[in-house]
Amino acid sequence: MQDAPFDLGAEAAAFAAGRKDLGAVVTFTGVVRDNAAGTLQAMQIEHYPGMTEKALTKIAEEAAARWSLGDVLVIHRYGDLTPGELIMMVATAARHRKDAFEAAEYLMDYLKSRAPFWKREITTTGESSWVAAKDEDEDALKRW
Amino acid sequence: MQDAPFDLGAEAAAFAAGRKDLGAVVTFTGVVRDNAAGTLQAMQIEHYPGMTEKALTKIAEEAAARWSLGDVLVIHRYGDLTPGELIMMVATAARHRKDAFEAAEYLMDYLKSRAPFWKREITTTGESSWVAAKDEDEDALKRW
Amino acid sequence: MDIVYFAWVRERIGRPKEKIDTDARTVTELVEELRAREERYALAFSDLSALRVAVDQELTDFDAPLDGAREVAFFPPMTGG
Amino acid sequence: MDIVYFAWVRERIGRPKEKIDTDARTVTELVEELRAREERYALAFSDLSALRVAVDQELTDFDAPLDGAREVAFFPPMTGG
Repeated sequence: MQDAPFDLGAEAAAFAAGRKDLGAVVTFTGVVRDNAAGTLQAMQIEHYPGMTEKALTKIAEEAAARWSLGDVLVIHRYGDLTPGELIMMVATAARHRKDAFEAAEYLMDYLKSRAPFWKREITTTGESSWVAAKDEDEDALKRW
Repeated sequence: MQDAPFDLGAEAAAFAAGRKDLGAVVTFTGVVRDNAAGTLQAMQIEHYPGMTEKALTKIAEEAAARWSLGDVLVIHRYGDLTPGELIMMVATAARHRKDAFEAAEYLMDYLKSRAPFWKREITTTGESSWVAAKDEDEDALKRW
Repeated sequence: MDIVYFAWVRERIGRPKEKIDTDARTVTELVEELRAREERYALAFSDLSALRVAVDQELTDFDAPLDGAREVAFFPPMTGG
Repeated sequence: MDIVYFAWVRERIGRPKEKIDTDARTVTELVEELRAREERYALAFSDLSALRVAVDQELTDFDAPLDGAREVAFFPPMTGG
């Protein structure tokens, strides 16, 4: 959890580097997407210090308990971001691709709806609105 | 498709960089896993020049037709690799994470069983054996 | 007890955090107390289905007990990732 | 017609590629012709369920026609990724 930007390339390269027992590495990166009108000035991400660490740790531990993983990484930014900037990433490494993929999807589904982050969009036309949670994100949790 | 090593960090960073319309980037990287005894000296990857390009293009086009993707990348090495080296990667970028994840899994499932690559393992004890195709990899195609 | 608010709940209440003395035994009782305070609280807590609650930084339900709780947080559904 | 072999099929046949004249109308007929040639071919083609075939660099079935085909490839199930 960090205010500062992160470098996807460096994180991906460092993650699980040198491990000879893990055949599969999956990364997911979330990027600030501009709005349909192309007027998104900033995406503000508010979080709940203290609870965020606990929630992320719990989600990662749950994934490690459910799948056979060699390594797990979760990075999530907060503060003001602009379109095209990276919001967060998860990475999973496992012996087999099924575990790595499923665990990464699980991490994402829980990060979306169970980690205490809230997004607000500020447009160049001066509008400001909180991003609403999507039913489909809540529904996504049901498969686990 | 290449003989030369590739740099996961550089590829991941360059992939979909600067795109403001894509919120989700998924990468999968395959790594040469050592055998249980720790005696794997080399993984030799044979391929079918000419058909390989066609097969990879077809698989990528199929993924682009089935999911809403902004970008797709497939890299696959051939030749002699050692444990810990990267064999291949796929990357997908989409507006939404579901498309990016599903397309990456689809690409992997088809690369495993429908792209003309064959792996042979050479051990430090002088043994050499072709890696057998797994029933579960063939079964994985049925879900698509 | 520390009460903390996030996102539009924080904006409606007009502050991120406050300390209150309460005998509420559950989150629901605490919400009733807060609603009775002022219009802006009544507004923020008008639709509980649009709210989530954490007690001592663990997500929970509105019928959760508050025995020994030090911090209660109210916020809208999370939108991370 | 160019016939190409990969992986252990290549090793059993003892060469990666050969040119042959054939009137075979399907892959199966071609396989019968090859099997009749020499023991190493009979061995390589003894269990067709362990083999895959591509005609002009497209995966296909053993009953595929060969009209106009320039290249037929035989190999074990693929193990990429």
